[in-house]
Amino acid sequence: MVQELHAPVKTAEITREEGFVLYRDMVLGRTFEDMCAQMYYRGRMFGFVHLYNGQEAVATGLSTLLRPDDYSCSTYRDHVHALSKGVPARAVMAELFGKATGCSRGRGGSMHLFSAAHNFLGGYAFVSEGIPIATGAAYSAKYHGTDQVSVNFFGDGATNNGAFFESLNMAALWNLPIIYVVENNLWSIGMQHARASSVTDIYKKALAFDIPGYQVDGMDVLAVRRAAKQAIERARKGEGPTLLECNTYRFRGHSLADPDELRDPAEKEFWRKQDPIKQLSRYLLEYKLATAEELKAIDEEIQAVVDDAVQFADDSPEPPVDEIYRFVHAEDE
Amino acid sequence: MVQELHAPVKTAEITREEGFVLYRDMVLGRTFEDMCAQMYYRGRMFGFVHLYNGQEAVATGLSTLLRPDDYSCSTYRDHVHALSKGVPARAVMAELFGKATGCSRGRGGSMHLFSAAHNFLGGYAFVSEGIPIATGAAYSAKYHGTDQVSVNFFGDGATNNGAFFESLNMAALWNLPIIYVVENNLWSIGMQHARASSVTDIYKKALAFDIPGYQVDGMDVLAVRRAAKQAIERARKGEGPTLLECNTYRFRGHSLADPDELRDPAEKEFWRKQDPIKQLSRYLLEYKLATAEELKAIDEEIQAVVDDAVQFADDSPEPPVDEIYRFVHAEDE
Amino acid sequence: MAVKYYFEALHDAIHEEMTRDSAVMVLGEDVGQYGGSYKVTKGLYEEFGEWRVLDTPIAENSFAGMAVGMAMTGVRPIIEGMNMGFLLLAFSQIANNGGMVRYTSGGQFTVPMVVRGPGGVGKQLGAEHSQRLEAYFYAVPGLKIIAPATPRDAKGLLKAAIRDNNTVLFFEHVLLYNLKEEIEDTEDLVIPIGKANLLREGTDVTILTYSRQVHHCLQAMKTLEEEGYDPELIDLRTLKPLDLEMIGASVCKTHRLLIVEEDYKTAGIGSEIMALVNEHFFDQLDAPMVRLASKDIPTPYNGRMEAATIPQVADIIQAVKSLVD
Amino acid sequence: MAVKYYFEALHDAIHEEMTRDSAVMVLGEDVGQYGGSYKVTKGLYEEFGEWRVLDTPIAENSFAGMAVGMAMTGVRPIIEGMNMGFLLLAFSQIANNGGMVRYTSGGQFTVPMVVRGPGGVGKQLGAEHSQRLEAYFYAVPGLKIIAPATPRDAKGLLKAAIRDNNTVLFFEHVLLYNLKEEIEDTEDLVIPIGKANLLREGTDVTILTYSRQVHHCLQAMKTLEEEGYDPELIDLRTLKPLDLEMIGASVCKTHRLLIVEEDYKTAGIGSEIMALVNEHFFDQLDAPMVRLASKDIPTPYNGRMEAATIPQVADIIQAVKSLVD
Ligand SMILES: Cc1ncc(C[n+]2csc(CCOP(=O)(O)OP(=O)(O)O)c2C)c(N)n1
Ligand SMILES: Cc1ncc(C[n+]2csc(CCOP(=O)(O)OP(=O)(O)O)c2C)c(N)n1
Ligand SMILES: [Mg+2]
Ligand SMILES: [Mg+2]
Repeated sequence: MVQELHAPVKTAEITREEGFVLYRDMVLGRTFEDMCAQMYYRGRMFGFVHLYNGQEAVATGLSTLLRPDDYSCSTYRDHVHALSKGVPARAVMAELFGKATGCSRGRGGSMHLFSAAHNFLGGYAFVSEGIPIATGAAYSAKYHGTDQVSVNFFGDGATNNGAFFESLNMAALWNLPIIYVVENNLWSIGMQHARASSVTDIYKKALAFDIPGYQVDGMDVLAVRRAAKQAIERARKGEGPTLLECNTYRFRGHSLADPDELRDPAEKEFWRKQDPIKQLSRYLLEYKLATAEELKAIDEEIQAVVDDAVQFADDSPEPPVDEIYRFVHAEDE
Repeated sequence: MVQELHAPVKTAEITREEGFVLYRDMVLGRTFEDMCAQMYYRGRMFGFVHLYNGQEAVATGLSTLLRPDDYSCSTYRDHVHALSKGVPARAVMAELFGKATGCSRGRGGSMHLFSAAHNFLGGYAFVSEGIPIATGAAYSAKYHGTDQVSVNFFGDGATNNGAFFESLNMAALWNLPIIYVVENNLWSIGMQHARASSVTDIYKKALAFDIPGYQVDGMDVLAVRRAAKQAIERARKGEGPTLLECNTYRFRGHSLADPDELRDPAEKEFWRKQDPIKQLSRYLLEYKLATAEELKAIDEEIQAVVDDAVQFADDSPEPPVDEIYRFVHAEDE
Repeated sequence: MAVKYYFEALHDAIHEEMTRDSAVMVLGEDVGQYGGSYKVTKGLYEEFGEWRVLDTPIAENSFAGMAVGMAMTGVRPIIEGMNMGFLLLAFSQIANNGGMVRYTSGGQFTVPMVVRGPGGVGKQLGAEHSQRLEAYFYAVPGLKIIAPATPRDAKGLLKAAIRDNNTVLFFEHVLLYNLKEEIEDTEDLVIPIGKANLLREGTDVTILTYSRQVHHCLQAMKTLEEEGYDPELIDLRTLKPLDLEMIGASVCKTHRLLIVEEDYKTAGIGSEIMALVNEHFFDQLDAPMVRLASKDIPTPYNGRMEAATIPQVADIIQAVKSLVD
Repeated sequence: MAVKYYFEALHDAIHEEMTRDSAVMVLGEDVGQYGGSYKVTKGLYEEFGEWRVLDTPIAENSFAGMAVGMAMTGVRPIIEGMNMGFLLLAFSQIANNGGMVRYTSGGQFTVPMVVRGPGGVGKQLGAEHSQRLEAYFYAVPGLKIIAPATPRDAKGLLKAAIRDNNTVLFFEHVLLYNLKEEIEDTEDLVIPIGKANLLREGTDVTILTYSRQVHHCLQAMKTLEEEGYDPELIDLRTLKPLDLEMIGASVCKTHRLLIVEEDYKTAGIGSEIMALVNEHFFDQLDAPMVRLASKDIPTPYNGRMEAATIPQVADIIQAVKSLVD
């Protein structure tokens, strides 16, 4: 159209299809988590529920580049990592409702999401606990001679735990196909990163193990994606581990039980302005990869997906209490 | 004398008295350990006995600069660290003989030497276990507002353990008066340092925590002493922790039970040539700080001290078996 | 007298002991600026400063080891485990050094350290956050273990634990923090470690329990009394050392024993109690001792399954009846 | 038949299973080039290469976690704890994930992992190197626990453990590695987990024991037989799950129970056995069950004190007599 003639000639770094994939995935994460908050306050789910709002660019930037057979491993803040790896919203929501149809059959809950079918190795409730496990999966890939890669998400606080250092050393020694993704959201519950780490630039710690480390704008899904692409390629080519520090922020309290009184409103405001979803939609529009209508349509489509997930979870049966011992041992099928 | 006139004018970095202190301490360590080997093979001591031969410059270079009220903390390779901190040879030998007069009253043994009177916080049998403990002692000093410093000895293998990284981070955060002394003897039992650490320069890991880290020739007691002086001063002035990597080598197997088949004879030979005691005696003679006779006299004097320690240990009573429950609880005096 | 919540009582105990003894300090995750995940340390950071209320990184193994080092050198640290389960990462420091340094050093060093925090099955917290570690640590020599059920006991026993020169594991229950009770306004409320608490005298059967299950048992009492049963109810309060004297006296009276515990049935506190009673009071028993404990499964998230995992009031009533009838 | 040392039998089990199944691998400190501190993995590095015989840094927590991750993804790792005590550092990975992932994942993932290595009181190794962890891990759901006393059992049970799809803790005894026994030359020597071994039929008293104490008991048998006693001796072999069937059958015959164990008396394997026997066979007991176990103290270095810490042959004889007479 006429307009286009006048439009500055810019080339986007992603195709229209890729843009939709990214947008859809981030909106799914956001919409799903907002729904969780509602359901939690309505007493439909319990325990500690840690939402991902604000950090979507990280899960999406990484996971949308993974193959189904690649491994992904997370923490207690795992809903969106599971979704981005392909675990259906229905299965995740049903798990949060404690239903038999949940991705962990109702036994795991918010902090223990698993999906063998998607090589999603799980949410782990202990900080840093997933790091060695994801490293072990990377070892398996190499052991079996596949070109699978393992992606491991964890927070800034986890990088003060010994498991982080021990694992990086081993991944470097054995040149394992793993990407350590630190979601540096500046806080560990009420502990400021700067009060917990004597060196706040986490990517620099990779130097201590001769692993490439990069700092990425974790609010910019394209920046994350760029770094992820490189790291995944390296891993797949057998060139070893990478540490990605993604600077991001959580828009909600640590968990839905957290009063969140310590974080400065100005700090929150500063980061809210960089909402990764808004940034991407601006980009898609600016580069004419999508129209406002198309994005709105996706928003609605996703809302429907999430509503359906709730409906599904609602309609699903509770796991039979008389099967309470089932799965304690491998013998139980 | 005439000769002196012709002697090249050089100034030594230590006084004659200091030279004697260093020499005496290193010879004590060496002589004591050689005696342990004899006693072990004669069935006078049991369990895993880890000797320090070859690494004397490290314990001596550090410990002879410490005040009695400074803290020292070690590993299972702790005999000489205890001696250098002032624990009498009698008490250490008696402990190895399992006697009531031993520095741990016969309950600890080779890997669990303690002496409250000398603020020797102990030998710890688990690798890296002493690192947080020495860090805690440094915290105590700061907590009580004293200018005591805490010195912590451990090996290259311990630097692959999470406790090393966790502790360095905390020491840096709280600017604790501690010196982490890594005795890099290139091996962890049969595991070569280069196969266990992706970055072999251990002092560089201090960077990950913004702690000053230095690499020192651990076979040269004067070099160790120079670095130690700086580090101890820093700590005492409240300027925080330091990591000292001392490159050294053990002249014997990992423990007296280790066949020591993996280490290359050429490697052993290379390091034997740098025997820290021989180096110091050469220095003392070259700088005319001591005569061969004087050094020989010290050797004999120390031999007598160690012989006496054995005699003492021999003559000492066993702890009464009916006191076997004593000291399980603090209530037992 | 003043009404205090369980978490307040714990707070007061720490506050009083920190005021009384400058060597007492607290360390752990979010104990300072955040005031503690369950508000137990609220306000202490502001009052005593960052050196005595130390916010630590997430490094359980090392900060527990640090606490041992502090305790060996004149400080009296109180470790808060944000959840006691996380201290599985510090198992070696707590067991090897908290428990054994006194002995291996031939009595030269003491480790006056308290390790406290929430445990137990809460409201669908999932397997890793619902652990009961009292049994895991039970065999470790040198340790004392406490698990209070009420605000008053929480305060009095925590003060005793802080003053004790041994390493004391102090298990709070995540579902008891908001329990209220009237407590005397004295700073001298120190309840001796190792003394159980006789909650109800009875003749039918001896019920031994602790922590949250005390309240399940108290509920069960009502029904049981109405139906004419006369159980003797004892809150152990201290799990190690056990008050074998009170346990024995009661068993010799009732000749029947029921243990109600929230830890796993297998190798739980109950199994050790049964072993001891068998050793000391075998002839007094008229019936097999009964353990009412959690099922031997990781705590499931699902609410109904979770409820079915731990002993409930109805189970207790049922157990008493089948023991007595 | 061929005479094998305990350590050789373990080696053969691993070698055969690695040959049989390419998913089986070994990791731990000095398992590769060094051949293992007790030579159990000798030669495997040369034969199977560094990927299947992995020398790890001293990072127990993380290499145990790695093994869990491997086991979840198609590898069958065998962790060697250079000394089982060191795995206290890996407690959370072994318990949370080795024990619970199968359940928390709703049965989607299995963790077929073996954790093996030496434990027990050796020859004056000191407190930290003389630990018996079987009781510390006993309550953890999902785990199986084995403690073989002979080369044949060591081989047959280790093969079974390697083939098992659960996480199995396999406790070897540091003083048994040089024990010899004739073993059949078959590669099919797989001894089922959960089955105890009746070593001597008798009528007087049932003796349950495991690991090194089996040999103390066998020595005691001689004297006891000469003196006209007729004990029944059972080697538990598998500590979890217990062979309650054989235990029950024996108790129903002898009506007396003695447990001989090297772990701490308090909260040891014996206390759980007593609880179970009390629950299932109370009426069969003619006398209090007796635990002969280690004293509740950190193992002292001094030789005499160390000897006095664990059950000795004379103690067993004494205990049987006072139980039977
Ligand atoms: C081993 C362990 N210690 C403590 C906790 C309690 N805890 C849960 S989340 C958290 C903060 C983690 O912060 P970070 O690693 O930055 O991740 P984020 O929550 O910010 O995503 C803490 C201390 C835990 N779950 N596990
Ligand atoms: C936690 C733990 N893991 C393993 C061991 C077994 N072990 C004892 S010493 C040692 C090697 C330590 O090497 P290094 O730290 O370099 O000290 P060095 O012996 O060379 O002085 C190992 C693996 C142990 N004692 N503790
Ligand atoms: Mg964070
Ligand atoms: Mg070394």
